[in-house]
Amino acid sequence: MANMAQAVRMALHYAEERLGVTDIFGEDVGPPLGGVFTCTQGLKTTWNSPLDERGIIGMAMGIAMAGGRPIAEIQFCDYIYNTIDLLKLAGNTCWASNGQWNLPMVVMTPVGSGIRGSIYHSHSFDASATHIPGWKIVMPSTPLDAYGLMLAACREQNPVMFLIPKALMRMKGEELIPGEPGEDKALSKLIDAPLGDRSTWKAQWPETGEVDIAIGPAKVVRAGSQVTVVSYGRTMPLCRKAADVLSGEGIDVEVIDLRTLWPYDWATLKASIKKTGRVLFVNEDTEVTNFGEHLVRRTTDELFYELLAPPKLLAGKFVPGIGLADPLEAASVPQEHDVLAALRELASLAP
Amino acid sequence: MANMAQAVRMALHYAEERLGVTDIFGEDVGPPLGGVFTCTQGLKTTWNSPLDERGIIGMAMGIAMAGGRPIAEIQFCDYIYNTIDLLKLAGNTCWASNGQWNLPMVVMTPVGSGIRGSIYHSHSFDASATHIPGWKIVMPSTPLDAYGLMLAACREQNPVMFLIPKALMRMKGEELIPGEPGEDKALSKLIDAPLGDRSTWKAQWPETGEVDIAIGPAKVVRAGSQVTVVSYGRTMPLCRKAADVLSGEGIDVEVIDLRTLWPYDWATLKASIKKTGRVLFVNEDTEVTNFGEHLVRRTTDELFYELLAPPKLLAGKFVPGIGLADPLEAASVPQEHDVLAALRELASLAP
Amino acid sequence: MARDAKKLQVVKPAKASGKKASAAKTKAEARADAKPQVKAPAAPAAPRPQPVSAFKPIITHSDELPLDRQLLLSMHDTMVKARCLEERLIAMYKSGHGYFWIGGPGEEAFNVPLGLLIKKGQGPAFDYLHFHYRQSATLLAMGEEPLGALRQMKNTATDPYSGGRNFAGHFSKREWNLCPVSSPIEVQYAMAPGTAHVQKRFGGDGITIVTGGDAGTAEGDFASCLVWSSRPGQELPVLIIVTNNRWGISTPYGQVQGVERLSDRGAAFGMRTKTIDGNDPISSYLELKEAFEYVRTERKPYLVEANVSRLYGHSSASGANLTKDEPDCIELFEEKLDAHGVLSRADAKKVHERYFDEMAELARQAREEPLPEGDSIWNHVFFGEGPADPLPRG
Amino acid sequence: MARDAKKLQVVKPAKASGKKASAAKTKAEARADAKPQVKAPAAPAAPRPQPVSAFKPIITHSDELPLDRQLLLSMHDTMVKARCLEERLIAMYKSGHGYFWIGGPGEEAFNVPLGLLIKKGQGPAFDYLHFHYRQSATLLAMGEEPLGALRQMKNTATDPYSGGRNFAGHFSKREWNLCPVSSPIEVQYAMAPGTAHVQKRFGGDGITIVTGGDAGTAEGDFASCLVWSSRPGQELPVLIIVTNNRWGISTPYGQVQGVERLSDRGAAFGMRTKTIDGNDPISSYLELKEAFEYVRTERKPYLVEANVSRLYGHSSASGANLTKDEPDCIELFEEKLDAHGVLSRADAKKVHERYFDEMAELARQAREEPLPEGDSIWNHVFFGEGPADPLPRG
Ligand SMILES: Cc1ncc(C[n+]2csc(CCOP(=O)(O)OP(=O)(O)O)c2C)c(N)n1
Ligand SMILES: Cc1ncc(C[n+]2csc(CCOP(=O)(O)OP(=O)(O)O)c2C)c(N)n1
Ligand SMILES: [Mg+2]
Ligand SMILES: [Mg+2]
Repeated sequence: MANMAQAVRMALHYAEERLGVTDIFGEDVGPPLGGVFTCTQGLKTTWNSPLDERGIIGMAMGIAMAGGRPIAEIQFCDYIYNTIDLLKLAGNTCWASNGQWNLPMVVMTPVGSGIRGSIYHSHSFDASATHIPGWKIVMPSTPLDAYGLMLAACREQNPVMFLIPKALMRMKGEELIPGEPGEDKALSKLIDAPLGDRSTWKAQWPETGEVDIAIGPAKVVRAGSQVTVVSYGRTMPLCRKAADVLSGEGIDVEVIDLRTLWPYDWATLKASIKKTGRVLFVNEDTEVTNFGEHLVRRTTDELFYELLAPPKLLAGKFVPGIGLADPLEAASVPQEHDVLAALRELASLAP
Repeated sequence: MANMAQAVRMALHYAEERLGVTDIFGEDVGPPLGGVFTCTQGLKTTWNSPLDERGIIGMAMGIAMAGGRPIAEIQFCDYIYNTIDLLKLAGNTCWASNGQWNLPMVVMTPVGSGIRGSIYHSHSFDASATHIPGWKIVMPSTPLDAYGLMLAACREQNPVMFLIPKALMRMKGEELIPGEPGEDKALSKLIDAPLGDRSTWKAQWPETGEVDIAIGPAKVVRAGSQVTVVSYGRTMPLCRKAADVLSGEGIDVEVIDLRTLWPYDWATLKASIKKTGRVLFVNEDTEVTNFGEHLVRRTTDELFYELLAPPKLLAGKFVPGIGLADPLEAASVPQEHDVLAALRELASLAP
Repeated sequence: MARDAKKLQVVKPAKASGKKASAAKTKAEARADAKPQVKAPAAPAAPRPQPVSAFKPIITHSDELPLDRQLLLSMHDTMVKARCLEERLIAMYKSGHGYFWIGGPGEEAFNVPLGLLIKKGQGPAFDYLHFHYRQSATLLAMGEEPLGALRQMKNTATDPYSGGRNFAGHFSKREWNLCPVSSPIEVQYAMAPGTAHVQKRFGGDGITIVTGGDAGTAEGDFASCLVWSSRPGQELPVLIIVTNNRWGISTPYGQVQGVERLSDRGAAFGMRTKTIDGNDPISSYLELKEAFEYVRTERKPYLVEANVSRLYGHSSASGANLTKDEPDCIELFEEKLDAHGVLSRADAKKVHERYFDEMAELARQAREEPLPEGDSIWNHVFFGEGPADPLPRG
Repeated sequence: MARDAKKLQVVKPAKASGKKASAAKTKAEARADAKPQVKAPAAPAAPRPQPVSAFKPIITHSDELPLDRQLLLSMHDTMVKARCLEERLIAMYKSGHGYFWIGGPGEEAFNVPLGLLIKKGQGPAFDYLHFHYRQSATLLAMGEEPLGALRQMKNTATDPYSGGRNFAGHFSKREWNLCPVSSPIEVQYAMAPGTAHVQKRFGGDGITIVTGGDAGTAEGDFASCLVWSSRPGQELPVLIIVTNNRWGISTPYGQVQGVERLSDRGAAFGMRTKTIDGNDPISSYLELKEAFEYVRTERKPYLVEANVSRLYGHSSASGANLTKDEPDCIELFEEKLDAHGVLSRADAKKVHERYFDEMAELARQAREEPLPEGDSIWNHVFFGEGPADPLPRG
């Protein structure tokens, strides 16, 4: 089974070959490295950019304006914060020109904690991204979703922010990407660049196909009747594990992977919350002015009278950074036991 | 009575003379212009910077590191978005150095709509600012508060973001700043730079004094028993007007000016919401991942069982920009009639 | 470009000078005329370019002007047209028919030649334009109708550039590769390498042109443009222009920047650079022509700094009043045209009068047109999707 | 600086060479020795500086080395000490006693002289330091104890720079004006003018020193530093340094930047610039000395590019393995010291052995120390305020 880095790579290959992607670029994205997380190894249109995030986003906007289809990588989302003005500009160019111009561009960037990345390799970007109008924002938590959402992003007419949870980069999927060899080593032999000299290496791409994953729909990962938990990215697997644990305690949790943060699938969330009357939103961005707070607000706006308990948010603590030492990271962003505790409490609240 | 621009100017003069402010700088902040909103006319330590927002924030950080007390202006908050990484760095420098370094710096910038500023002179910054840890964030809605909060900001040991509502810049206060001449023309003669040649002009500063306004406390602008409305900045006067109108309709609204967005005065909000059971939060930033949504979340977290109606947010529409034509701006950000409608509805909701 | 020049020559100068001879020109003749006889030496293709122009400045006081008479007349005509447009926009602002004015009166001598040399069209075969907010003269020289600018000033729904959403001077025209003018200073320099990158791969002779002011070069994006345009083996066909009026709103250039000649910023990047007199349309035309030809054929960047005037202050925020402290390129040009018997004072005056009336009439028209509806804010949030408020309204 | 050099001479070289004579030196003699006899001509105070160094490079193959013997020995001693420290940090990473390594093995010949020339202390009378993450050698040359770096590697609560919060090599020491090393590349260049601005006003001879890599100069912040340091009449006392190892992680410099000599970037700003050999501690010392003196006395900026090696790759992310493809400044220096009879191979070896053991011992100590507590995340969110979670926990 492909891990997320391999899934993204196969999707980018497919997009180069069939969806008209013209440029996949960023710092260390081209050969020999193929990206600090190997997401861009062996591809045809990759190139290494100068160390200049503003230049990277500007280049992507220009390529898109001139009819190309760029995929720009910001090496870590921790380094995207000097480009917010350009991201806002990309998001308002169609609107400001009254519909004349569109920017079919994808910005992909690794996000979140979980690799002991310390203060500047642990940032989340979902709160900031969802505050920028004019973008579609996706964040897969499985290799198959990463593959499918990247294909969808490369077909999109508007700017797409593709957030990749660092912590899940090496996690293997449970579902096969159509066309990938079932056996791990086989896939690695085909598309992972060898150590040492790579000057003559070429990837052997498996014939991967289309999948039915679009920008928008959330996914009910586990059906449940008593509590709804909505998450995405690194915290998603934690929610699934927690739900399994709690089923043993007689608490039946419905788990929803949002997958697309904007525009998000309110219908699926609403239906679930109406059913359970209890909802916990989980993400790891800092919790003040957090996208989960938007979802809480939306919930109280539309479902207040159907709630059996207050809608809750479990997110990152509002601290200036995530420290390197394990106890610091564990205390700063949601861990499995935090999800368990939050769900238990939510389930226990009397209406 | 001083307007907000004059109040800020008098506070900066006081801070230059008595609080150790060493540099007040930014684009067109120095003579002859003294700021595009005249906030820095006639001051001693002002200077014009290169047109480089990153350089401006970096300079402020460096000055603060070396023991100076800088006040940096970003001409419009619409142009601050390429500095978010530096603002984050300023906010985490103390934490990352485990308490060694602090940055006593103030960044002031005009925010919001209301001057027909079109797409790039109408931005709000409260949502983005409140998502950055390590900063104190204030936003006055009256000249006296602007004066007092600026004095407090200039005494602060940590970075302070001073957001000035453009639309209120020329609005006169109802309370005198201690020491200011009561008569408008008199004050203007003393401290407003003349048109034409200013090379020999010097401001005649009135002896203004201290006021009892700190970073933190909110202000109950109007006591009420049935509905609480919490706002700040441009929308604050709209809420007061709406409350007056509604009192005629038998709806008794408590109006709270938050003034400090971080760290904010939850105690005052909590007491009011407990009393009324109904709360409307009003601001004009775009409404997705909006600071008002944090306040809604905090409310449901702590007061869910005491609420008589869902906590509501009235904020800017989630569009890429605020258009120049009046109908576009009016449709994009809260107007008085929107506040009235929202309050009427909230008051009418059956528990 | 030949197309435009031809148009200008056959139509406008004829009107301007009123001479039958030129009016009667055949298209072929006109096209021939469109190629100005350059009197100055062509630029040497120096292997390692110098910071200063290798192109000898034109001696404009020679008896014979180095450009074709029809071209001189058409440039003058468009310069006056642009000035009258800007002055009308200012008049609209002052009479309450617009909320904000910013524009390019004083830059016509540079902006008109620039427009004439642009290869106009859509897609990478044509020039991509990343302009700032002082270039109505460039658009007019490209053949744009002035009515659009007046509509944008009045923020009517008919404003062809932003539908009443953006400020005056914030043009956008996709059919001409004219990227939306952005209020944020200098970001266009970060985007320009992107369009040039596509053009480099596409081939042909389409190039990217980016313009901005002197103060804005303090932003990092100006440096980014130099870096990204000069990557070894990936040099980009981008004409990087700085119009230096020595002001950033109220701040004199010399007070905040220590760079003597802004074009020198390109030297370290091994790119060709020069500083030219943007107040002289003849020298501007010839200097720009050399730069355009270099970028079109060599597919490499060229940094051009043009010294220009700012005749009505920064914007309406600073009053938008005429200053006498800076040279007026139109006055200077008319002096020269008169001295060389190309255009008499009297005929020049007629051009001014004609365009004054024309712009006044167009402004009256724009003023009557409706504003956009409030509900239209939901249009074009996403390209190719219908208007939709993402959140239900209580 | 004299203080540091003295300290180094009296203590370390004595140990190193084991010679009684030098060990027995009086403080006065030592202090005298500390002033190296510069054999090279001083830099001419050219009115308009050239992009290339006006300072003649030292011919290091001359019979007599142009620096005092004790200084040579102390520099070698500290270079070896720094190398041993970095290699110990790498060893800790590889044995699971740290999560990430990044540092400066290969830059010792530049970083040690830099540290010796710094005026160490707190406040504007002393030098402000905006470093990047490869400068442990500079800190050691300033007299810092190596234990702190080892503690930071193990992210212990005792880490004096960040309390276990930040990566290795991310130093911060307020008593020495050492600003926190930031992971984001190049932001230090945006802050450096701020400390220099205060120093310019303060007077005295304290200056600001900012360092960073070659790839990072593509960020706009590098240009911002040049702009803000050279404002007319407001030129700032800042020594702007670029250590050029010709790599940005996996990307060769020449693939992404067209600037031949990075120091040329300063020329347009009218600042003094030069490119020096950062692999030679003698030439580095003399070139830096000239630059320091210029900035201290003239109170104006100086841009110095130093060519250096990267001996263990970018970081632990790329394996942190020794490469043989790049010159090792310590090997080269020891060759020279041996050839000139300053330090024998055998004695040099002893220095390596001594520091190898010392670092191994210190690492053992650091490894045993406790990590910070989870609750401590609330410490130092705001300076001068106690720890506090702003939101109640259910
Ligand atoms: C990023 C940004 N910062 C500040 C402003 C406000 N502003 C508008 S024009 C201007 C001055 C620009 O000067 P210059 O670049 O020389 O161009 P000019 O207007 O003189 O042609 C400023 C500071 C802006 N529009 N964008
Ligand atoms: C703003 C930013 N972008 C990207 C990175 C990731 N990164 C860390 S080091 C590095 C390369 C730096 O190269 P250079 O500036 O030459 O310094 P060197 O490491 O070679 O000394 C990159 C891209 C970062 N830390 N900060
Ligand atoms: Mg200018
Ligand atoms: Mg490097």
